[in-house]
This record gives sequence, structure tokens and C-alpha cells, in this order.
Amino acid sequence: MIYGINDGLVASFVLLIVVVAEGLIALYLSRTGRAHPKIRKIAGLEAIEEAVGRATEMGRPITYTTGLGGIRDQVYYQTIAGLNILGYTAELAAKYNARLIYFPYDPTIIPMAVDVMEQAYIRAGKSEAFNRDNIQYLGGDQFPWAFGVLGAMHREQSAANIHMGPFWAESLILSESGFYTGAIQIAGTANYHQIAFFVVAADYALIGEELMAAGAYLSKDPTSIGSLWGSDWAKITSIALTILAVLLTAAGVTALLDFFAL
Amino acid sequence: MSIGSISKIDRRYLYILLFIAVSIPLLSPLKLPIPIGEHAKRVYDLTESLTAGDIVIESFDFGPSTRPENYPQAKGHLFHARELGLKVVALAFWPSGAPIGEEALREVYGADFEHSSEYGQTVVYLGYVPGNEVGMQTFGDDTSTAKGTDHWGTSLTDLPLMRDECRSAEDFDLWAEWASGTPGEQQVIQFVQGRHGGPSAVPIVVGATAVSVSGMMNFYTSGQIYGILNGLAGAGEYEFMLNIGYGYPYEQGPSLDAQSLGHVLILAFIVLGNIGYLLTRSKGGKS
Amino acid sequence: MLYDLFALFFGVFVTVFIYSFLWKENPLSRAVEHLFVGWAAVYTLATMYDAALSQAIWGAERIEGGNYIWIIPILISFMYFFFFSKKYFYLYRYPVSIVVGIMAGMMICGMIQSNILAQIQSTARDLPLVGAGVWDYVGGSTFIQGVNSLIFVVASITALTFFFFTWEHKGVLGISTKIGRYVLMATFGAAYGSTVMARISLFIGRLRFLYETTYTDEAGWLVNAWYIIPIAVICVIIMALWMRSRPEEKPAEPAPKPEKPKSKG
Amino acid sequence: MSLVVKRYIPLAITFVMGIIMVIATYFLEIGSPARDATTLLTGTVDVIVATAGVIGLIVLLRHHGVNVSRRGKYWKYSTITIIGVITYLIVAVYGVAIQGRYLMVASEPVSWVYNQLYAHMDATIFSLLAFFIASAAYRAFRLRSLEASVLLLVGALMLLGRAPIGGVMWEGFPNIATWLLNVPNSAGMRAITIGIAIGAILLAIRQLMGVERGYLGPER
Repeated sequence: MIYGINDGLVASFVLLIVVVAEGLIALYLSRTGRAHPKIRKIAGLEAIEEAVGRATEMGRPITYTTGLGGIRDQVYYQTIAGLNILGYTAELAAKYNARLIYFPYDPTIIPMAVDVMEQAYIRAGKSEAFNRDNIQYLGGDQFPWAFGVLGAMHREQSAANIHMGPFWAESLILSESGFYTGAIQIAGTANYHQIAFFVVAADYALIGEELMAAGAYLSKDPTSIGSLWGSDWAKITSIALTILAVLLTAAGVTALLDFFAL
Repeated sequence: MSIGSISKIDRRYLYILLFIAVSIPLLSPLKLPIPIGEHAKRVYDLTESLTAGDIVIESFDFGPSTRPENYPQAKGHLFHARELGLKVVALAFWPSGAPIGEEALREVYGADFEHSSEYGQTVVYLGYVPGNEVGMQTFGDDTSTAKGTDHWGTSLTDLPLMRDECRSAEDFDLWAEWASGTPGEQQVIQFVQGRHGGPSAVPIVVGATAVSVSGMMNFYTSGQIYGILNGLAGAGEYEFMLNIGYGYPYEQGPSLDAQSLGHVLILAFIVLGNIGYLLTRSKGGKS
Repeated sequence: MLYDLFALFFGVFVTVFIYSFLWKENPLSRAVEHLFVGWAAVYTLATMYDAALSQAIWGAERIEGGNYIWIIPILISFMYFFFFSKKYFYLYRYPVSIVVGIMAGMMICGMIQSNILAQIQSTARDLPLVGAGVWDYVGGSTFIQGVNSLIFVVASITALTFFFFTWEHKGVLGISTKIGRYVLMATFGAAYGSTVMARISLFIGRLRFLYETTYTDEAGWLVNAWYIIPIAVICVIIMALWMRSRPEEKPAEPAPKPEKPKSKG
Repeated sequence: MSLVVKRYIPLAITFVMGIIMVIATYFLEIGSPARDATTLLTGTVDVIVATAGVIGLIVLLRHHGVNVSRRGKYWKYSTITIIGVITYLIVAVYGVAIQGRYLMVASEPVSWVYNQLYAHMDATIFSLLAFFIASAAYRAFRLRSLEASVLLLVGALMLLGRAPIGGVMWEGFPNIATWLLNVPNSAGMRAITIGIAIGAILLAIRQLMGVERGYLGPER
């Protein structure tokens, strides 16, 4: 125990304070109007409206999945990001009277999905159009779920396939086979070993952190946008630390690395 | 069939071609030679460097779907550990890994090894340890709180290997992680190795599906992972080394030949697709 | 025994029917899909049941051993059933909020330590610009290792600048994000290429099952898996002909997809 | 009152739980009773979510049951799902009857069904990827733009490097593949890892403050 912090965690605690502080300060500045950060365009998220419009025009459903998302695993935050985008998509679908089918993977998020979609339909003023049957549970195991989604896509001839959340091997199964229904495909994940498949097989791909930023990006409210500005500060901090550490090590000074190891 | 259309071949013909290309070597093997990669070599050398009596954790964290890659890796390493007289504590953080771990132990240690004299002294099988990464963290902090009983319900207090020697991560000499996703090698790094003295105290070797290897490379370059068996090729290389060292059967020959033909065919698809694409673009046609 | 033979027939039929999906979504692949979903639901229920019981009930310090504090999480988990009530639907949020809170705490600590700090440490410590480093096995002299280290540092920094949200990608930042974009494309190309082997090996595993599995019962009666393949294939062909004879059931031809929209990002 | 119970209390619970875990990791010494308490707390996660499995099964059965009773689209296949659920439930309960404690693990009938029947479907669907990775490469690896060409070139080099036949053609290929994995791939993965970590932490912060739209978002 050093300064009351467990061994080997002092540096990470300091870094945590720095990252969280940067996030909160940027969020506060943007919320109180002292700063107006502008977000660059994320093509994948802009394409959601186009996809819903196409689904309405062709009278065919939109299929939406949040990968093997649950809340009891370490990648729960990707599921939350996927559910937030589901709220946005459901609101658009309600407004344009398009049918949105969502396939939850882990049973723990079924109530959350109903909650998010119902609120979206209420926001769009179409609360009576919300139908719980459009949330189809497929068993909660990786490949039966993937094959179930695949079958539904081809039977319904979906006009748009949206995949936002943690994916594993089923990413390519869904995005490659989904291509042949003629659908627009928008996919994003922060499981870095699967991003390559979405980049290759889908029309639009969200890469890693873009999935996390989607909720804030789509909400367009200054508070959330502020935190994205804060995340840029945190990245600059990481880059600065990296350059500093590399130069110091090259110069033979190990002070920074010793602090990291504290 | 104009030249341009070779960039638009119906996918079903490609599937039939792939089916044929992979089936041929399985029916009549071509016996292509295989180079030993240094990722696999490091796993073999680290295991060889352990002395008799060291404790190795064999963690079966995969399901039947990735069995073709993970099972030969795990069985080979188990055989190697037994040949070197290492003490093996096997377990599974995936429910679907438990029956597979049991099967591998029976193949290496004998049909009903749980009744043999060795059991509890030099080999223990805990079976499914629940809790995913939380279970790993608890197992690393204190093996008995993670699971009070072994795979068949006997309490750990009756097994000398668990009661006296293997009580927490400080006692692990090597963690062999047979992984195909989460929880897997990165959770072992974060929740066991990271909390108990880093790579020098708890070295990790990983046998993984080839897909997850590219994702763990930065943990390999940072030394957090010592060596990697990379999918089927890794299993074949390890079997090859064991075959030379201990006469272990080398079964992956036909599979690796089929691999090569599959790869060549996909390369041909890519080249074909691009030739067609460039020709149509140069003719000003719509791509 | 008989059910081993049944398992062999089941394995071959299911494998062929699933592969028939590659041609077209059809009644046989649909049947396998629906059966598999049904089993998966029970499988998931069983694994969650096991995990909960082995955590809360079995074992000395748990309910079985008299430690009744574990009844509290069990009661909290029953709040999930409010999912079915219209009026108290929102009460399901209580178990969810506890779990999300716990996972958030674990995630934040894990991310800072292993996914940021350890990565920065590794970039600095394992990549000396001079002197032998962990790059030895890439071969080449110390100079080559130095060049590799430099490429690594520049590549990882420029790739990180690609993720900047609130800065216009112009000027110095513009160059950096351009390089970063190529680094990421190389990363995805490598990740894609290195997985092709894994995917083919899975298909090889299935083909070896179809070609090599045998079943012999006590009377020495031998059944090879590949005896059964033609039977399954015939079923698929019969079904395909039957589908062709009932055109109206065929789903409408998908309208031509518009030209691949240029990514405006 | 209802907004407090519906939204603010769950948010408060999430916030408190998150803070407890962060404090435990950094400030509570490993082995101290307080630390063991938090380890137990993490142990409750599996227990708290346990009943969700039952809800999933009920939702599935209701969806297919209604489909059958209404003779909806593909209702014949809904009966297959219902039969599947019932048969596996019978096997699971029978497994508990003879084996005692566990439904899934170490009960002989269930693991037989899993290893002998279930595993075939699992492995076969997974192996579909061999076909999809080929058709996706054929369809998408095109020299469309400079970026797509980098993707194609590196992918093809990896293909040659990793296949045993590549090593035979020219021993340079495996070395190139190793270099591609160790330098550009590692560098890119490192940047993505750091980016995701920062994004995830700030997403958690936004969510704990109830600012993130969607689940427990500002509207309620």
C-alpha cells in the first residue's frame, strides 16, 4: 500500500482522475455554453436515417441487433451503446411507420430493450404502434442466435440491417449473408478483432470508440457533446504521455516508467 | 460472359469451388511440409524449461464450436505437462468447456484417472468454475473461494495438491489458457496476472483460435503473453515438436494441406475479382 | 447403442441442412434453426441457473452452509418478473442498475490499468529506439529494431488521432489522421487475413466429421458417416424441387440496391 | 414521486455500486474483510440476473405459442421450437433427478445431448464462415481507393504468410506476415484499445450522471 492505494495501481488511479476530470470539465464548459465543440461527421450514424427512409419506401422491415450483448459481462458498455442507438432508430422507425425488429441476445437485456423502444415510440407520438412482438428472443447462445437472425433477415427480406454492440465470430456471418438480401448494412463494434469484418462486409462501419460516442453524437445535446470533446483531451493526454515516456526511455531516464509501475 | 462479369460471379459457384478445393486433400493427403513459427516455439520452450513438480493451470475456456482448433492444442500441452512430471490443475471458466476438459484429461491421464493414485497429488480437475472474469479474479486471489469442490464434488480440503500447494496465483508456475473469446486470455492478464506480480510471476501461454490472435498481439509484444499457439497451424506445429521430442502422433497433416488449398483458392478469388473490376473500370463501364 | 447411431444420423442431417442455407433460405434450414433456438433457450436457462446456484447455495460459506445473506441477491433477482406487469414494469431496473453499477466499477478500473496505462508502458518500455528490444525475433540488426520501434510509435499515435471527434481533420492533424487511416486499414487487413485460416479449419473439422466418423455396434455392423450424406442431400433436392413448384411462396425479388453510397466520413 | 422511484433511485444505485467497486479496487487492501465483501458483491452478479433466463424462455414460448394459435406466418416451425424447448427441459430435469445439483454441468444426459447433438449445429453454423470469408474477400477486396488497396494488399500478404504453402513458396512470406502482425497490426490495435478505453470510461460517466440518452436517459 503506497499513499493508501494498493500496489501497482497508483499511476492508474492518477490517470483515472485525469481522464474523468477532462471529461467532466469539457462537459461542464459545453453545457454552460462557454464552449461550442463541433463534432466531425460519423458516416455510419448519418446513414441510419437514410436506411429507415429506404425501409419505409420499400415497405420492408429493419433488423437490428446488439451483438452478443448482455449486462453481466465486461463488454456491457457496448451493449448500452447499442441500446442507445436502438432508441434513436426506433424513434425514426415510429415516425416513418417502418417496422423495426430487434433481436436481443442475452435475456438480461430483454426488459431494457422493451423500455428503450417503448420510450422511443412515445417520444415519436406513436405509443400505440409499439408492439412487444417485434423484440424476438432467440435463445441466448451465439450460433443459434446468429442463425436465427440470418433466417429472419432472409425470410423478411430486410431493407436495412443494423448491428451495434459487442460481436464475435458471428459478425461476418450476419454482415456477409445479410448483404444478399439487398439491405443497407450499418455495423459498429468495439471488439477490435471483429472491426475488420464490418469494414470489409458492411456498407458503413463504426470503428471502436465511434460506437461509444454514438449516443452523445445522435443526442446532439451540448452536455453529451461536451464529454466527446473531453475524450479528445484524454487522447491528447495519452499521446503526450506516450511521447514523453518513449523519449525519456530513449534517454535512459526511467523516472516516468518507475512512476507507472508504482 | 463478358470479361467484366468475372468480378460479379454468383457467390454459390465460389462456395462449390471452395468445398471441392478443401475436400481433395482430406480424401488424399498431399503431405506439404510445415514451417515451425516462433510463437509456437516459445510455448514449447517455456513448458520444457519448467522443472518436475511445478504447478501448471490448464484452463479450458472454449466451446465445442472451436474444438477443431483448441482441443488438439490443449491435449498436446497436457501430454507435454505429464511427460515433464508437472503438477496439473485443470479447470474451465466456460460451462461448455467442462465436459471437453474432462475428455482431454481422460485421453492423457487414463479413462478413470479421478480414481487413480495420481489424482489429488499431481493432477486435479475442478471442472466448471462460474463467474467468468470475476471467477478468474477470485481463483487467482484464493483458489478455494472460487470453487469449494472439484468436478465430481469432492471438497478441495481432501485434495493435497489444492489444500497445501495450489492456494493462490503466487503458487502458479504457468497458466496455459485454451481460449476462443471472453472470458479468455485478456481476462487472465487483467484479473489474475495483473493482480499478482505481472508476467514474471504468472507467465501465460495461450492456445487460441487464429481469429483472436491478431487482437492479442499487443499483449504478446508487451510480454504479458509469453507464447501463442495460433489456431490449427499452431496445434500442428506443437504436435510436430512433440512428435520429435516424445513421439506424440502428428494428426494435423491433411488438415494443414486443406488449409493451403483453401488459402490459394481465396487468393485466386481476390485476383479474379480485381482483374474483372479493373477491366470494367478501364472500359468506362459502371463498376 | 442405438442413440449413438441416432446422434450420427442427426449430426449428418443437421450439417447438410445448414449448408443448404448457403444456396437459399429453405424449409429444412428453417426447421433446424427453430429447433436450435428452442434448445438454446433451455441451454442458456440451465447455465444461468447453474451459475446462480453454485454461487449462492452450494458450498460451505453459502446458504447450504448456513450463510443466509445470499437470500438477498436471490430476492432482488425476482424483481425481473415485474417485466410482465404493466404498472410496475419499471421495477426491473433495480436488479439491472445493481449489475450495471458493479460492472461499470470493474470496467473502469480494468480499462485504465490494462487498456491505457499498460499500453503506454509497453510502447515506451518494449520499444527502445536504440539497443536490443523485444523485437529481436522480427530479426534484423539493432538498427532494424530501432526503425520498427519508430514505425510502431508513429503508427499508434497517428491511428489514435483518427479517433478525434471535435477537431477538423485539417493541417497537421489532417496529415496525421490520413496516416492513421492507412494504419487502421493495414490493421484490419492483417486481422482479416490472419483469420481466414481459422475459418477454413472449422470447415475442415466439419468435413473430417462427415468423411471420417464411423459407428460400429456390438454385432460389428459398421455405419460410415458418409453413407448417410446422400440421403440428406436427396432430401434437400426434393425440397428444392418442391419449392420451385410453388412460386407464390417465394419472397418478392429484392429491389436493386442503390449504387454503394460514397462514405461521406 | 414516480420519477424518483422510476429513474433517480436506479441511477443512484448504479452510481453507488460503481463507486464502491472503484474504491474497493484502489483503496481496500487485498485480503482485508472489506475487500472480501466486495469480492462477494461481484459474486452476486450471476445470482441477480439468474431469473432473466426464465423470462427469456417465457418470451420465446409466448411468441411461438401465439404464432401457432393464430396460424401466423411459419407457424409450423414455431411448433418445432416449442417441441425443442420441451424435450431439452425434460432432459435437463431428468439430469438433475439422477445427478443432483446442476442442470447443465456434470449431468450425464444433458452433456450427452450437448456434445452429441447440439455441438453439431454449433460447429456447422460457425463453419459457414469459411464460405463467407471467401465471398466477402472476393466481393469487397477491390482496388477501389488507396485505402481499400492497403486493406487488400495487407490481407493478401497475411494470407500467404499464414498458410503453410506460403512458407514453402518463399520463406519471406511468413516473416512479412509476422512483421505485419507485430508492427502495423499491434500499433493499430493499441490505438483502438486506448480509444475504446477512453470512450468506455466516459460513456460510463455519462450514464452514471443520467445524461446518456437511451436506457435511463434524460427524458423519463
